[in-house]
Amino acid sequence: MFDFSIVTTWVDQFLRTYLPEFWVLAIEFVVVGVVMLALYAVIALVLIYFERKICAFFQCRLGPNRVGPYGIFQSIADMLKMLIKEIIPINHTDKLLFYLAPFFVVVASFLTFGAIPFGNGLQAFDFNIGVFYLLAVSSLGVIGILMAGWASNNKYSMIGAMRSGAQLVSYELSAGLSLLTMVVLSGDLQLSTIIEKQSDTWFIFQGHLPAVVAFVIYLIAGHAETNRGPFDLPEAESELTAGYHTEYSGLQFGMFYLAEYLNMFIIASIATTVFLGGWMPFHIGGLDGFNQVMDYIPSVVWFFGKAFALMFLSLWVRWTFPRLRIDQLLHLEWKYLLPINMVNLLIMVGIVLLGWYF
Amino acid sequence: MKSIYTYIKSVLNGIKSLLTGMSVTIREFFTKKVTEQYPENRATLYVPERYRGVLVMPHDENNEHACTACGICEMNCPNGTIKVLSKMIEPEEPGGKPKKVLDKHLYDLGMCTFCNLCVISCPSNAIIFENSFEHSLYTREKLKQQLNKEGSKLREKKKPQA
Amino acid sequence: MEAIKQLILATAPEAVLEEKAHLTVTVAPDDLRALATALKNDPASRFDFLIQLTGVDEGENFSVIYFMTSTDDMTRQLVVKTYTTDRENPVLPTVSDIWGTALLNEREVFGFLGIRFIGHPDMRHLFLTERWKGYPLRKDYDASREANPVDVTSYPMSDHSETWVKGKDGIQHEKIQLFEEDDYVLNIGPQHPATHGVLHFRTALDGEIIKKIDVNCGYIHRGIEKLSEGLTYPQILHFTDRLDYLSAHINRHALCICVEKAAGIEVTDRTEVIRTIMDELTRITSHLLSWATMCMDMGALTAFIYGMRDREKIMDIFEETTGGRLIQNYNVIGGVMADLHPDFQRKVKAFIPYMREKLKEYHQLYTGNVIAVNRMIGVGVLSKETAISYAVSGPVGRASGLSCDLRKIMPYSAYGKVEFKEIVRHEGDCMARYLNRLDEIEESLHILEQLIDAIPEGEYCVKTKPIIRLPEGEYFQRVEAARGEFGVYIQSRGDKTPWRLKFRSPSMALVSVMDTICRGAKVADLVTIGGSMDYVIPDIDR
Amino acid sequence: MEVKDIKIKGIPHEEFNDNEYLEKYVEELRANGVGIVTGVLDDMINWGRSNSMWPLTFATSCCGIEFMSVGAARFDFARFGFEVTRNSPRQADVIVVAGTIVDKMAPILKRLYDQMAEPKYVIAMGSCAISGGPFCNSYCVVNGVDKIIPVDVFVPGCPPKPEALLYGMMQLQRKVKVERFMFKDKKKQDK
Repeated sequence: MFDFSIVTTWVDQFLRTYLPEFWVLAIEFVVVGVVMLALYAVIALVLIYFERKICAFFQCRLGPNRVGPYGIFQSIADMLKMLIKEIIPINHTDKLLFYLAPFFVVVASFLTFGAIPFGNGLQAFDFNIGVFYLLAVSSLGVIGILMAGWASNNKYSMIGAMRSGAQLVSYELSAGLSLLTMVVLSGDLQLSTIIEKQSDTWFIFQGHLPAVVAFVIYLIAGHAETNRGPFDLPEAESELTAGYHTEYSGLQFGMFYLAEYLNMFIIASIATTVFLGGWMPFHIGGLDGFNQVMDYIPSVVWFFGKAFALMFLSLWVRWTFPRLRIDQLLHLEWKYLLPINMVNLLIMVGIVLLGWYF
Repeated sequence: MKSIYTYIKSVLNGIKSLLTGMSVTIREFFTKKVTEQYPENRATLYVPERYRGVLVMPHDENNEHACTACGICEMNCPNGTIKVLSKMIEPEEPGGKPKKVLDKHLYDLGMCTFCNLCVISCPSNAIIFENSFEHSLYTREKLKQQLNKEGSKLREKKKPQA
Repeated sequence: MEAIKQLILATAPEAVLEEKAHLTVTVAPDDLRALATALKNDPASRFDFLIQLTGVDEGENFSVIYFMTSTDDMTRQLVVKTYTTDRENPVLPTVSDIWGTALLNEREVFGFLGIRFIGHPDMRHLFLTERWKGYPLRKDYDASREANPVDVTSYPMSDHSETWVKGKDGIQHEKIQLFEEDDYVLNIGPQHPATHGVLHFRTALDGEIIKKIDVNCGYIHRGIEKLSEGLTYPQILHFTDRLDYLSAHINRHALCICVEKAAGIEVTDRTEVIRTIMDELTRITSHLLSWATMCMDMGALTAFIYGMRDREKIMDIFEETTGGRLIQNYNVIGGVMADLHPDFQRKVKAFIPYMREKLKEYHQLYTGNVIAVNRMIGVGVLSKETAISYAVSGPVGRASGLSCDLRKIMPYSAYGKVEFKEIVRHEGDCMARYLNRLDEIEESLHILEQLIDAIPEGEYCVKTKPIIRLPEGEYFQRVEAARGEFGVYIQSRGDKTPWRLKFRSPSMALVSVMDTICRGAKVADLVTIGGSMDYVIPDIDR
Repeated sequence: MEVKDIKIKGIPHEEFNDNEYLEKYVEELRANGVGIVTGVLDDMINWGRSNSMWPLTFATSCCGIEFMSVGAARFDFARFGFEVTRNSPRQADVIVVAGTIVDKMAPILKRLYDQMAEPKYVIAMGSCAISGGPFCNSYCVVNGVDKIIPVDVFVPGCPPKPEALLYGMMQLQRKVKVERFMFKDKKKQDK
């Protein structure tokens, strides 16, 4: 398995031999930032295309196929259009909050993006409290949504934002608890350690039933946090026209749009990291030949493969179910997910104490 | 205890119903798509004969049509889509009556409701609906058409109908 | 009927009874309310279902015609007429507290003829704006565009309504506030994905909960009834398709029957069967679309696409035979416009098993889905009493336990020859309405099955006179459209054009109950209820 | 870009209607002159715009149902990149006026149009939107939406076949592809 940290360390040392400490850090920060931004944009574009095609296939149609071969340039065309579309100045808005809100949403998702280990050694920063960090920053996005809803001075936006607040506060709990279940199993918060511990078998197989339950709950809660159907109440198209971003146009709307897709990716990658071993290949204890074959596949491919598989699942759910109503949404969380999660956590603690895991 | 049982049962039933739904969509995911690819399929596109796309006045090879300018179509049209302008021509041989012939048969495609009343009421079958549909334009005026071609004449009765 | 006559004469001794196509009672305005109450409450008559009320400008006076039936026996029909001779300032007593139907219908009459109904709680224009000059259905109305030019200025909407009540010193004018001071009023519509067109709900909210809905129509009011007064009967036909465009065939069928009956034209058996088949196919497309849009409203876009996909099959069949997809222009007076396409029978036969298969898929995908079930069961309950009061019919009425299928009650065309079930449910919630539609598709398929092989030979269209004149009189025809009872009322004075023509729109009744059944529900429920009601706006506004 | 260079997959240039209009349109735009850099940039922008027309979900009557059919599986305008129907006018690029516009609706249509962000386009779908259609003699029907808002493409039919609407959308694509970013058509803004 190729370790990308060799490359990064080499670059770091190379720079250090010629430049003072300050400049080395400055250059590295900029480079990492730019690479991350580019990756962010590219992933978003790919995802938009990916979703459109998959959605079309679920709906018995073909989806974009006239812009480039198989329509692969569709999202680029969308982006080009969006970039130069007029941004309408709106009267009676809270100007500062209105213009700040899209950035908040994007920055929140970008911050989370930075901590994701994309491959062996490919991680911008590796906190020792990684899981905690992910949970903390990924929920910042809702502040942007609330700001957008409030500042727009539009009743639809307002209702959308309020719904979003209620939704996020509740589902953050489930997401946190299900991740906590896995932290109990791994005994560590650092993402690299968590992945390292899954080198033999992924956590989802290690932790028996509780791990599977936690996985499912995390997927549901994560799905809800990204505000996508069937949990897309904040922007519920048929009720609130476009919800919290009703008044946004052009690039500002583009940012919301981008962040929505990126959030989907982030949730999928957190689930991949914590439950499916991140970039770790699929190993079966005892079958060395098989394991070696698996090792030949690059870690990045493993990571993105798993993440996309999870995203496919999320799209599948999204394009099948009707939207929940706000009270049902809260029922689901407080009456079903949360109690199940609590019991699940207890069982997991028991399993770990008794040492029943692999 | 019973409440726990119903609770678990409702959870499982809910999950089952969701999975049934998902099984339907995944089945559709892999079935053949029904999309017809217009305009790629222009050559093979089947538009039924009877489809009413635009009103036309068929002309034969001698540039002759069957319209006698009687104006029945204009009268029957519910919203004034058709205007029949006639003119009097002097008789060829002296002593004959002046004849009323068609000057312009004006038709506004942008106003037509395709109710077919003009066609069924036409006593000489001079106009029919054609099944073409590619008529989008950039200007409103061009939708107003003249159905009889320049220099066309009324087909003589004696001639066998084409 | 004798008992009813006696009842009428006992309550209003000066009433004039006439035996026309229906028993017609002409009554002075002062006696109207007493008569109406008696007719509704007396066990012998029990005329609790006011189908429609129509205002007519008779020349020297204005009359209002109430067309009513009883839910005990839907074939029992009665026409009550009242009139006012005051053309300057016409007033009549309201019946809106007796029949809910009158609430919107009287507003319509007010907008069209300027008749004020004393005691009506909300006397605003229904279709036209308050600034509109003149009353369009008056015969002396200036219809030129100069009188009312197109104005694109947006005016703020008034939060007040008006009412005229009888006080001590004559008729008093009062202002009514529509919403409370601190209501959070959300404008849903006129351009909103959930209103299925251009309807405008002003919704007072308490958080997510609906306190009150103020329905505003008229954003697609095209004045069809006025236009019809200047056109011949074959020309009017093309409007019917554009009323409720989803049941285009059925509407057109209604007008055709009405004119044929009045003019004494007998159509062939072949025509009857073809028309029935077409009606049923139309009903299937309509219910499919309604299913699809309801799912879309609830957020399941995929279900929407599936519904539209299967609808295309019927569109193909239509297009081949009639030459139109949505608006077919197929029925004409005396028959149908063209004979069936040679492929018609084969395609319909292939379609029936296909549709059955797909219905199963719909049930799997959506009916059992726990989210959908929770969103539909117990939501927007329409009680049977309300349904009757507001004259709600069709699948919605039948979901509230009201047996009102006109195909069964007074069979027309070939419906007498086929057997099918009338689907009645008693829950009255969204789920019942939803299931009713799917079950009706099944029944329609069953009717198709019986008819498709039994199309008799014969002429598809009988020859009619080039100019059709209806003898003087009033004609009313009711048929079962996809959304409920569709009615055509023609008042003829012997001309080739009608003196007054009125379409009874099933959707109007559906919209008029929205306020009642939405109160206390959530915003998301409004969308579900709207989807399950499945109103078509151009049908309301005409 | 010359008119003849506009490529639409599937239909050759000559078979399109109303090429004369486009030629005239290009000439008018050319009168302002064009730099090389902006020329290339224009092509790129126009490519993006023309392939990503997000329609506003706006329908008043019958044509709206056909508009929905175009969005559904069989005709699927997603293939052209028109997929994302936006409910908020701020985010839409093209408004397909599907159905009759009556006097009461006219201010609302105008407002919707004003709420849309530039560049915005209008397709008048069906007889009613083009001229008032069946109801053109009525006392309260607007005889053609071009009296209220500038229309780019007229799609005749009552209602038009879904294919006809797709054809109309391709016509609009062609029009967008000759536009200039820097020198916008003045006529449209004056209206």
